Amino acid sequence: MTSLVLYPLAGVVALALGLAGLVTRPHLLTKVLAFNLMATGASLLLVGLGHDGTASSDPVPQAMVLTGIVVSVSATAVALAIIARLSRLDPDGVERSD
Amino acid sequence: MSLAAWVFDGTLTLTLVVLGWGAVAARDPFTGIVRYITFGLMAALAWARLGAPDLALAEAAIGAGLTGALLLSTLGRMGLRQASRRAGEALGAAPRAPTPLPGMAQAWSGLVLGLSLAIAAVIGGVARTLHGRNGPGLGPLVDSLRETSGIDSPVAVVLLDLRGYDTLLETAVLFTAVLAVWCLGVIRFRRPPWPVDPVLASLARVVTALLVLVAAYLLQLGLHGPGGGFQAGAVLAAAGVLWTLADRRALRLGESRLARIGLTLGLGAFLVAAVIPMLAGRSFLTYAAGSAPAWAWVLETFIAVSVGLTLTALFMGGLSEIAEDEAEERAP
Amino acid sequence: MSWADLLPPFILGSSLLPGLVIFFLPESRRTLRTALNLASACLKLVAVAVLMAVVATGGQPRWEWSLAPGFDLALQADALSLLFVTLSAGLWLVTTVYAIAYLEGAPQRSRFFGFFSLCVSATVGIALSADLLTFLVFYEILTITTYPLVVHRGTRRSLAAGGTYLVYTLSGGVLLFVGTAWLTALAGPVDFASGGATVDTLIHEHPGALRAIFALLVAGLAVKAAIVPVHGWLPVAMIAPAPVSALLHAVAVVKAGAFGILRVVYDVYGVQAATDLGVLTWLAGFATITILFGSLRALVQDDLKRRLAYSTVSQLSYITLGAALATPLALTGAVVHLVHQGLMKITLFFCAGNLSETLGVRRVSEMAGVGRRMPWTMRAFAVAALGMIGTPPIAGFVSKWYLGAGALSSGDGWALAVLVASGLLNAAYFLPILKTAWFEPARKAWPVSSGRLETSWMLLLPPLVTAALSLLVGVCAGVDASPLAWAGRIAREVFGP
Amino acid sequence: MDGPVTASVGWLVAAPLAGSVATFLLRGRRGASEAVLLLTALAAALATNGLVARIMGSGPYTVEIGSWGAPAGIEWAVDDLSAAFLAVALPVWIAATIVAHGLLHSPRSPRDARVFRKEPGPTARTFWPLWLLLWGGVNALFLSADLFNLYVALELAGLAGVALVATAGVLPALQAALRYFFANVAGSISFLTGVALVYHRYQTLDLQLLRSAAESDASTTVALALLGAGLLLKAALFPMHAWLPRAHAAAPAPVSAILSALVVKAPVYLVLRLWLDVFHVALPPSVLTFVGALGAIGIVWGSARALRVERLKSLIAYSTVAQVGLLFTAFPIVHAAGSRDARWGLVFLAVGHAVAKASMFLAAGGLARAHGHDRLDQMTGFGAREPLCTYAFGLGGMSLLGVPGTIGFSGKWLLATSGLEVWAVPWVVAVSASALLTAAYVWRVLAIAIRSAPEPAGTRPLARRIAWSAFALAVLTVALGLGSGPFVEPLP
Repeated sequence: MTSLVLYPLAGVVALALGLAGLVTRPHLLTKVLAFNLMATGASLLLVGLGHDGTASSDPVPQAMVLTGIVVSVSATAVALAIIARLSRLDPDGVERSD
Repeated sequence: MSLAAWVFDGTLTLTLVVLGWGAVAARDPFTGIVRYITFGLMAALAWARLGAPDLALAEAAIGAGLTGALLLSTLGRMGLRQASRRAGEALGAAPRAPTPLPGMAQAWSGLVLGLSLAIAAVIGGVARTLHGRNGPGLGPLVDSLRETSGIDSPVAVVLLDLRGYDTLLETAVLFTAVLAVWCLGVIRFRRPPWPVDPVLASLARVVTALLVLVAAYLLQLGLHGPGGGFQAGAVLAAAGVLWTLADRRALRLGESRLARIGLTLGLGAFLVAAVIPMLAGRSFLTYAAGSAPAWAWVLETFIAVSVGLTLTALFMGGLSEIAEDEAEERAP
Repeated sequence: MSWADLLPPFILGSSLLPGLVIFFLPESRRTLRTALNLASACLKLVAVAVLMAVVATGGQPRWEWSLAPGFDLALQADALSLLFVTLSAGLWLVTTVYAIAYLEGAPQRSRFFGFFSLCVSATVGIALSADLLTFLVFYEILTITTYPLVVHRGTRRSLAAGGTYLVYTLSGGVLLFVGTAWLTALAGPVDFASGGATVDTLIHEHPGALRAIFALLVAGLAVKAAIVPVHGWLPVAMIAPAPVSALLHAVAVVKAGAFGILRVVYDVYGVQAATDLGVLTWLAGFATITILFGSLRALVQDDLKRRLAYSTVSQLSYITLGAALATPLALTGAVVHLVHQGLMKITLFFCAGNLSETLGVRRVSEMAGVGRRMPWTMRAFAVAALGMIGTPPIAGFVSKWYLGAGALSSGDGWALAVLVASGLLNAAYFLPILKTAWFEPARKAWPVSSGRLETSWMLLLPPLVTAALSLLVGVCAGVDASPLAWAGRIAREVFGP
Repeated sequence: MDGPVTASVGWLVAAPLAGSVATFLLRGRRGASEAVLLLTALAAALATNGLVARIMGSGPYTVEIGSWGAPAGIEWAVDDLSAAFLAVALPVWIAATIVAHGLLHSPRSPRDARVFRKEPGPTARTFWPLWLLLWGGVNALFLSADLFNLYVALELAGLAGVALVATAGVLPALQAALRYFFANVAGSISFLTGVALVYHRYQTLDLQLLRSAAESDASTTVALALLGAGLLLKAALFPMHAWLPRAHAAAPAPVSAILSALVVKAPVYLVLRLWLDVFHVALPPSVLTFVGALGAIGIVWGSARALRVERLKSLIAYSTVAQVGLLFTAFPIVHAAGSRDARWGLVFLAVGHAVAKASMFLAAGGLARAHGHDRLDQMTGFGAREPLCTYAFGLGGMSLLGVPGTIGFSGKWLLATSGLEVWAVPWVVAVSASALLTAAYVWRVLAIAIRSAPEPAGTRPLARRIAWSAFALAVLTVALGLGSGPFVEPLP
């Protein structure tokens, strides 16, 4: 039982916090933060589970998480572009997204 | 494991969780973004601790750096009027249409948080049983295949050869992001002379040159150690962001033909690498025997350039046109 | 796969393909559309005649097409299907002539004749279907293709009527679908030629399921056969143009239901299995209620087409009653009534159409003295009306005679009483029409007809032809080629010589 | 195993992506971008033809990307399921592309084309690249046999879909795009978490290897739940459907056609693949009953909403929610019956919905362009003005209804018979009775079409190719219904 088990667990907690934030927080930017948090949490789980500190780390999850990070930043950019456009068309709508 | 490791890991993971919650529960978005950037840096530290230097670099450059820059730029673009008005607001309740029962918002948030944590507990429980149970996973298999492939760095061999198809789709996702941002219309900025901050301008010139150097170093390092196309691209993007802030002329990136070709280099190079074997009768994305390192080098370079340009274009947030006059700047 | 096997699909295609072409004809191409219509009708009739010859010489043409794994369409021509196909093909030709004249100058005629051809193709498909699944396929297609004809005028009332029609027929369709699927799940593909063999194997293990399936199948068919309590759509659908009411709601659609009940009772379950399960008594009960209910409601209807509609509701259940009595004579009466009622009822609807089209007369109360203004139409109406009442030598008498004899032979005296009572009720709602039309003075001056005839010849000829046919079929019922002889052959096939 | 013929499958992904890059560099110039579109369609057609011929010849096969093979490399698996969806996706894509071209290049408003530039809406410069990226993403989804690769493909298709919804440019489209985005990204991350658990439990992500290694234990069940939750959110199963109706109604018509027909269908195909094929050992049957019940509620909910909305495209979007619910009520039947017929029944239902829904949306696009809006109460009598679009909508509706002769009926028939063999009565009743609910909203529109009414002001002639491609797809539902026998017979 190495202390490295804390990272995947932290990842899962981050996932939960992100999900809660995404669902409950009205401000759109906070929602974007929330889903980035979820993505990082899931990535921590993906890499963290495989690493028990003994043998060399497994490159496959690392490659996958690298792809995940790039995909997340692309998704964030699209969301933020839409939010910027929305804030111009409907200034008050940005917070009250039902 | 020694006590010191437990203390370090414990504090790092605790910080991660606290910062994560702080980012989400922040009263106003600006505080949230700042906390998120710190969270990103802590996550980079976590990757390093988990023996994944490539991820640490990428998380720092892209996860914390660029995403933070994007968030702040959007917050700015949303106009200071809203940011300030929001600053003083109560948690979550929009001023104009307060929810009928203010308590409802809290109760609902509490319920969802509880549910999410319950789900997390289930996943965590199952994760604990899987932790480290199967040893290094596919690590040894990848090492054995490295010789046949010819690429040294384990992560690079997975990224560019074994699971090269994932990376191809990933460059397509990046390309989609640029198109999505550009199709959402035009972001207008006031015509220069933009009051150029002399310190920023000189800093930008020096740092940009440095960043390009670092990017080149990371690029060549990538083939046999941590680093590679994406990390180099991210550092290039940092240079691009800085250049955009320092010199408004950079905003005409969308119109120049060179930039457009640069944006498609990553996906284009991968498609060429995928199609040539098919024309030669081999299966999709099968490099000719022994040519993997050469292809890897070409792909890494093209990916670095296109990721750099793409992330910079994403930061600009749209096909930028210089607004003719003050009034039009606010026009949609 | 001899050429004869291609006859059933050819007959189906002879109205389907021209129909699809007509859909895309611009409105202005009137002559081409009329030519196509008439050509396809005649072609179908010729093909049916050839098929009849082939079957008469003992041929058993059968054609199959695999739609999906375990899902084949099969068309076959046996005696019962030939009878219904001949009826449909013949009356379609007559109705096409009538419709061309009736819809002169109306909008959307390409759409009308397109769906009209699809309807007949579906009816022919129902007639020629060799198994329960194929029957279900064409049964549902008939529902869908009839809707645009019912709502052809596009007025609010016709759309409301269309809505009611859909609610009834689609719900019936779902019941039939579940019943067929259930039976197929239990016994595999249900072929009509087996004469109930598939059900006999199951009767011991699943009696309850078989009763439920019979209920589902007959409930689904009852909607189109307009059996109480699911008959409501028929009077409402009378808002459709006359040719639609004539062919579809007097012959094609309603007969599909009755034909289906005959198939289910005799070819899916078989007489023995049906009587053992005790389902026929229920069927006879509902049929009796419908016969009396239909006739009673017809008495009070002032609108001519609604009165005829309720008369159809009543007369159709003669067939169901005949089927339920399960004796050779009753079956002969039922099958022959399928043809006779078609001929007589279509004549009545043609005449009703003529009256409303030429004189704008829609109510019985407005028909005073109309006999003098339109003598030939009313003569045809009189022949058909008397036939419906059962006066010899018109067709109606023959079928009622056999149904009555069938009732006596199986000891169900009450069925004979029902037939007699219904005959009296028929007289009660048909004779006043004849009286007002012929013997009362005209209350208002009818618009004088422009040409020599009382109305355009294409409107007058069809009722006269069908009235003559009703008379002819009644008079020479004994001839070998008559529907009665044909029905006798079917009954002998089912019950054995 | 991967001789030149199988190599052709790669074109299904490579051609659209290459086309996207080409149209981007051509900046949507007329003539050139049409040529690229034609080339892409041709390559996709050849690849699909090769794929179908190969699978009918020698049954399912796999293509090893980079010749590495599982578990290190990624594989494409082509079996009867993916071949059916890919074969039907081709005509849907071609018809939608023609309609998109028709709508994009004919002036939008009665005023001249100059105004066109100012009005919000897609411009050729960014529309075609995104369109082709979505095409590549959907093909990648149906082909891939690797869990993480499916995650990236889902993200690519989702992001391209969100962008295409946002191209409509008007405020409701942007709000709808954002809701679609958040639902999509939440689903993807849930899927990714599932992938993480599967990887660390079985040390591989290849579906073939997982099928043999799958066992029923806690971690597999949780992984399946996460994978399933992500996919059900993307498939918009009730109650996770709130994002779909607004997004599919606000998007330009050809985009809504592809979203409803294919992009929503891929997660359904993946749930079928993961739950009933690869991990059927580890799947507790109660889960399928729960999902089936949700589906049944979805049918009622979608149909009820479809009866009350005012806009035609919203009606069709809610119909998608209902039809997805219908597909999920069929899952328990396929699981219980386990027979080939049941599986083909579900495939026919899904494939039939794809073609029918696409023809209905394209017809709605044509009608919206002809009338300048798609508010149902102001379109009365459009049957006389646009007969082809009306027939397309009607025929598509008939296939959803399961009228015999269309592929919808074949699907319902096979599901009903195989369902009743294993006494799955409630699901068979749901599948059969759903026809009545579908009939309600299909005929609501057809009644409006048939009603004779004076022509409203401002209607414009419609490009013929738009109406004809919508009608061609509708006829395809009948062609599939009547002609799919010989194709399906030899397949396992």
